[in-house]
Amino acid sequence: MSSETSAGAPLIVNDVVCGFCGLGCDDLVVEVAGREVRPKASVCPEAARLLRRLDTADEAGPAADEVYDRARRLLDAARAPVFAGLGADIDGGRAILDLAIRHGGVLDHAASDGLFANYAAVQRTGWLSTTLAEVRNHCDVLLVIGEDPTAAFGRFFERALPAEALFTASRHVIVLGGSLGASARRQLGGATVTELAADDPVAALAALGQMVSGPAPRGASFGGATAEALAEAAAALKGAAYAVAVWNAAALDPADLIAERATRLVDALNVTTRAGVFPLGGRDNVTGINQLLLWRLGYPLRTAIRGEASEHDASLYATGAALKDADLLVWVSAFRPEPPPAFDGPVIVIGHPDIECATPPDVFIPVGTPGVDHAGTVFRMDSIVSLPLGALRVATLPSVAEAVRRLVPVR
Amino acid sequence: MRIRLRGGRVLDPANRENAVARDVEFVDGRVVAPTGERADAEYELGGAIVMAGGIDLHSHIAGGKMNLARLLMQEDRRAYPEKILPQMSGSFCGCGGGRAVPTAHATGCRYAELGYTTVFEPAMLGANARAAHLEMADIPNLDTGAYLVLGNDDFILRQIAQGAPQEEINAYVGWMLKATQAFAIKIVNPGGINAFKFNARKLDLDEANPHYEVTPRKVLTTLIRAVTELGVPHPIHLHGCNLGVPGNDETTLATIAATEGRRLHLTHLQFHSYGTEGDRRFSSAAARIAEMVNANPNISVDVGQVMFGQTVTASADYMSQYRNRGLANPKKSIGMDIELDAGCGVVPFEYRDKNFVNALQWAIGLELFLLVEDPWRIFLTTDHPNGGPFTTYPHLIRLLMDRDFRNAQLATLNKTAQAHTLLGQITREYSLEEIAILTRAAPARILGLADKGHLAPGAVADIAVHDENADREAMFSKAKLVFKDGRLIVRDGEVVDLAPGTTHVVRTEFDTAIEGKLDAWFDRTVGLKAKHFRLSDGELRGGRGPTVLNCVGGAS
Amino acid sequence: MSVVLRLKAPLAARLDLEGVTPAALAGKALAEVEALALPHGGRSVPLGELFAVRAGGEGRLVIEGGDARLDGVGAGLAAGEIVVEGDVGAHAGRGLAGGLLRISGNAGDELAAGMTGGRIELAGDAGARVGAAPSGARRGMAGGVVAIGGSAGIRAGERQRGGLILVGGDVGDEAATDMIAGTLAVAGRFGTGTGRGMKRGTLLARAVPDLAEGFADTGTHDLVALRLMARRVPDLAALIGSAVTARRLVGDRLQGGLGEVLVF
Amino acid sequence: MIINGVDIRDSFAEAFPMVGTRLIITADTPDWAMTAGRVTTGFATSVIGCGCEAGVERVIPPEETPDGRPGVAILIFAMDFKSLKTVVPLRLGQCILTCPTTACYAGIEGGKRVPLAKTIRYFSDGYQISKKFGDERFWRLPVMDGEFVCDEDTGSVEGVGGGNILILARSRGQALHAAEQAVKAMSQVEGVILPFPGGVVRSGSKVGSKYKALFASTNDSYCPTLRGVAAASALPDEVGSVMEIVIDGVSFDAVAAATRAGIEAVCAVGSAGGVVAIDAGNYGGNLGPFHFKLRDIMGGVA
Repeated sequence: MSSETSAGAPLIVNDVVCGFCGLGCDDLVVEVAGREVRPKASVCPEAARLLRRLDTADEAGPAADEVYDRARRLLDAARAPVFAGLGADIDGGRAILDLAIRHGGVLDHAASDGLFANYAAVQRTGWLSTTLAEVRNHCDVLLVIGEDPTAAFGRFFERALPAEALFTASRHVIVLGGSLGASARRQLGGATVTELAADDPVAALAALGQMVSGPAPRGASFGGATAEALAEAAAALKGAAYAVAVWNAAALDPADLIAERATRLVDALNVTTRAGVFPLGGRDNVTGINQLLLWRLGYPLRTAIRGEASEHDASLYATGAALKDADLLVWVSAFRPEPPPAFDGPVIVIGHPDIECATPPDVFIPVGTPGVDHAGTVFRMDSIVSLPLGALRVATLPSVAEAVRRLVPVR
Repeated sequence: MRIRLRGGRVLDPANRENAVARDVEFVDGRVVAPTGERADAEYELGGAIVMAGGIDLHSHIAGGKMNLARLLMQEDRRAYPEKILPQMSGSFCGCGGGRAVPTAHATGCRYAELGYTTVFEPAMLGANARAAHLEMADIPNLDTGAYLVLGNDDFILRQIAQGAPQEEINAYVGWMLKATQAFAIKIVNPGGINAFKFNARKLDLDEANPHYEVTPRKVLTTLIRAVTELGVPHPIHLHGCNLGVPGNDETTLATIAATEGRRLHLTHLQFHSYGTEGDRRFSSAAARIAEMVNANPNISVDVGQVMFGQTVTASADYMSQYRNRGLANPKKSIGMDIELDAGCGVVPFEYRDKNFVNALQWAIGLELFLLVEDPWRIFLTTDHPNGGPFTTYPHLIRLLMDRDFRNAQLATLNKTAQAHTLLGQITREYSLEEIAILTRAAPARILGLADKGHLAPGAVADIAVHDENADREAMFSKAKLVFKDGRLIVRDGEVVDLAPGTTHVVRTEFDTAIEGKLDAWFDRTVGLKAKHFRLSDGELRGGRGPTVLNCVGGAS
Repeated sequence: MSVVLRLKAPLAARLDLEGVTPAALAGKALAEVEALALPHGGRSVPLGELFAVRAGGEGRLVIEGGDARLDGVGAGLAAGEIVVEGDVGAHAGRGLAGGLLRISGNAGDELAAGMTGGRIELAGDAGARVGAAPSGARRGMAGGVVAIGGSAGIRAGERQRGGLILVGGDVGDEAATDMIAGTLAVAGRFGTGTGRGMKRGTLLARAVPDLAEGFADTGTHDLVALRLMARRVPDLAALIGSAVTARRLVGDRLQGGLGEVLVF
Repeated sequence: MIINGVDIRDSFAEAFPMVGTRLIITADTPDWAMTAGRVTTGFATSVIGCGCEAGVERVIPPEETPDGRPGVAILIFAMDFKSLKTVVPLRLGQCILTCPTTACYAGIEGGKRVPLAKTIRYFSDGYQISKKFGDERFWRLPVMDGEFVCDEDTGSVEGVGGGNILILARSRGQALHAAEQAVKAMSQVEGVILPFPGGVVRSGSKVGSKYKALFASTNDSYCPTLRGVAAASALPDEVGSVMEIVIDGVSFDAVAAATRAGIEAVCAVGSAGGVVAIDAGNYGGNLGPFHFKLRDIMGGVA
């Protein structure tokens, strides 16, 4: 997995772990030649884009001491900083958290919208969920809510529903409110696919849940799906040995209600058979950073540290809302060149060297990418499995952890 | 650095010292024989009791289920905010809070305040091992370790179903212990969690898994043999079948019989000691189970005492937790099938003293404590947080040591429950020495930690000092001094420093031929490479790596 | 003792006043009140740094000069009275269990979230999710009365399970989403997608709202309950007036819900 | 004591503690409210055989009722709270729920709670609707004419049962006329009901019987046809008929006020109208704690 090369013959690296989308693929093949990284096989388009590096020294090079000094001064002066983006491995997350505990401020991740849409269900009622290996081997009926998951998770079906499974011989995919593209169809091979058009997946899903748990609602169509088609889907789900509901909350609206209805559907199914929710998400280690906050602060993301004590609020401390009250933005994005959101006050960027900001930030500290320049740990979307990222080349830039720890005065 | 504790009374049952007035000295984190040399620091103890740091061999402190519990129990977190200590402000991070599911830092701090220095997470799933170790690395002031949950994983069930030779099972167990950096093997509802994935709602000791046709008995005996032959010091740590089900006393007795004299640790025995007598079809079977434990020296137990109040139950036993989710309070719960490995269920719970079942559970736990005779084979646990948070230990210790107090508490409980327990007639009171055995000496011995749980030269300088107090709850609520690896971390019940802990792991010899099979298994079924499943030493404790106990196998 | 707090200057960061109630201030000297630590932005500051503190009339806390960043005003109030002369931020009256919270200006998001009793009177507009479930909590407002003079934002009454929310102006989209019980009475207009997932509960409306799918129109009925509410609940007297009939729509039937919209 | 020629005997009515409650019944019209009131309080003359004693207390004008419709107030009394909790929902369910256009409200605020809709709401099979404002909860039960609106519960009072007067007159016609005048006057008193038919009972009883199974039997001392036959006849020769009026009330004072109003009305009929005396039923003062001494009640009138 990990390999360092000096200039010379290109090196093929097998079983590379990918930390970008949260699906946790760990069988990528990459070619490394000097500083150049070229995706070769088992790489989805998004990972290919993010892995690819050219044989150029990272132009600016590491930030000078003065840059760190300036960042420290900004932090010391800030009364209400926001630590956002948080695209970092666990160790980077730890360093940011220590910094935030020292200075106070809000912590949120760039990809937390979907997470909190799901939390609207899971924090309020809990849910019955499942993980990738269970889906791979048990799932005979998969309910996809919304559009084709492969848009954001390129190898989803290949990973979740491989042709061979331990406990089921058949795979039936029901897509509610969307359709599958060519890539998805190719990955699914011989699986049965039912596409169920719906213009309002919340309503369609609600009706589906009601059909599973009680008397069917009256009407010919629900949320744009016909009652007949929904009844068929309900029968398939009830007849499944192990049904799984998946959705990508980040791509749905209102995603909180989708999550709630899917949770309810799965609860109803478990009365007589087995089923689980399998929410998709987890870009840029949002799952891992969230886990870290839970065990360190007892709260998920969107938590403010205010004078050594923390407080969580899913809306007030979302990045967008928090920035309205902030006097400093610390933007961390090591996995991809994602620019910080617009903000009037001072901005410190600790991120991918290719980040292009609309207005130059007050401080820019380029860092390496976990899984390319540095080893590190990221969590898969299920929050249970975490993966060791390896380094593909010699780092010329610090890791997030290294950069952030330089911002803390030595005790 | 030489530190001397003067004028204390040493309570060290492992070395047969019962409140012996003598100095205790340690140098660079290890206890040494007392010398006359000048010490870097001396503490005058004025007759206070000096013990080895407490060791909790069963407390859920890390891993995915605890984070799920934290997510679900924001009420608990809000009700117990950060304990900000003015004497350490600016340099101290006791971040987070919570009582039923405290954060990593709060766990380390609260345990330290009670005089505990080593705690074992008893249910680490292999799939979640990396996360559990990441979390444990963030627990200050405690050494930790984790028991790996096996017996519901499809790999081993397939092996058993296919009649794989014991050597191959042993190799798998050895590989898994190493790969997940675990300290012992835990079995949770043997095969039951797996059976639930095939829609079985219960599985008794001799019922066959609907898919594999393997019984819990077979899983249990196979894994007992494996750890015995691999030489893992701690016996199989068993959370048996039918947790919480009235009538599970028969299962528990049958389980003890199934060991055929091999060592087995029955965990949170209280939850497995329920009869079906009386109008409510729920009764205490503590007496008959204690009798069987007394008669079988190969058996050790911890109690999993129920303590009244709000808590949250978190267990790998999804089958049982799904059954109990209707009792959730507040009414919400999480369940999860996990990675062809096991599962988990998180159900918030409030034990109420006026509730018949809860009150009787409380009494059953205490009956077990008082009826199991050998203090070296029974351990003080609440199965934190399942029976109650570990911060209730001082209260529990007083219940054990003070009969009048115990009976006064009993008198306030649900009246019907009072009539269903023999507790009021039990006169036994634990001695201070016995408490020291339950909470230090015996756990160290059963875990095979030779340099812990005692104060002889060579021991790790994990030391707790408590002022004598006739009110044992007050005495054990706040340690006077606590040293971790010789470093002062608690003074007068308040944390004054954070010391990094280590993580204990075991390593066994095993036939590496199993790796080929595992590579194929992980590739084809799990969808994760075995080499990425495996944790390197450098992934533990922020790169400092584990403290390894090498096992000598061969016995059977 | 009761206290008047006068905000010295507009707030530069959010300030959380949760727990600053007449009961909490009772028996405190002014200097002790000034020394109370309040979360402000990423820090903790003494109350006296932001407010001028003086003694006031008996039994109540007065806050002069509100601010849209002044969060948690009246949160956890169980008895007594808090009067704000100005605006408040988020979470005003969160978990309010008794007493009276009166605000002369506007309020931010989640006014009255998780409230269980007592009364809130807001002269101006409220933000999103009036009476909803606080972050992480299962259910919304369970009791008491929230009377809003102006309008309210989106998802008013979300997961509400009791009590009365009265809005003099309009409410935003998706009002009463997943409402469990209770009453949301609106003198003005509802937004779109009203009532989705309603289990129980009542919306009082002057015109048929833009309802989510899943409502059955049961027609117009002479409802004795209207006459009763108009007389028994003073807050509803003006809204219901002399109406004796209402059109009754029931939903969300897609989830077997029996919430209702009464249009009169 | 003699008033307008009527002898107010030196006797007293002996009454018991009872627990009672008031219900306000409204309907679209006064007639339907009264119908519901009458039916609900029907077959409720004596706890001995009916389980409770009940009657219409008064008619309530629309402007005074909770929903602005015409109404009546009824009172229901039982010997203990447990019985009251049984009998009230039973009558509510059979007689008010069923009666067209009605609604039913709590008529007493304080005291232990007597369930109303709390018990009968299940009739609506899950379609019942609860509304709670402040501490008050009411229910709406879908029924075929619309909705039956009913409070969750009502309060209760510790009242007085068994207040009474006996009207001794020369003839049956005169006794009945005097009794009718009394009933008319007593009905104006708030807080009382006269549970017997038309307010009057002609079969007054004594405690006990020669038949072991019976608790009570005819009041032979006051039966004119047994004069000189019964052991202790209380009737002078000129008395040819006796009528009794039994009073249950929410308080001692209410029963006393009704007693006085009744006596005054009877005395207004006077000896000219054939009334000889007014007496009261008691058991020697050993059974009931409440004693309504006729002469004390009428004190100052003579």
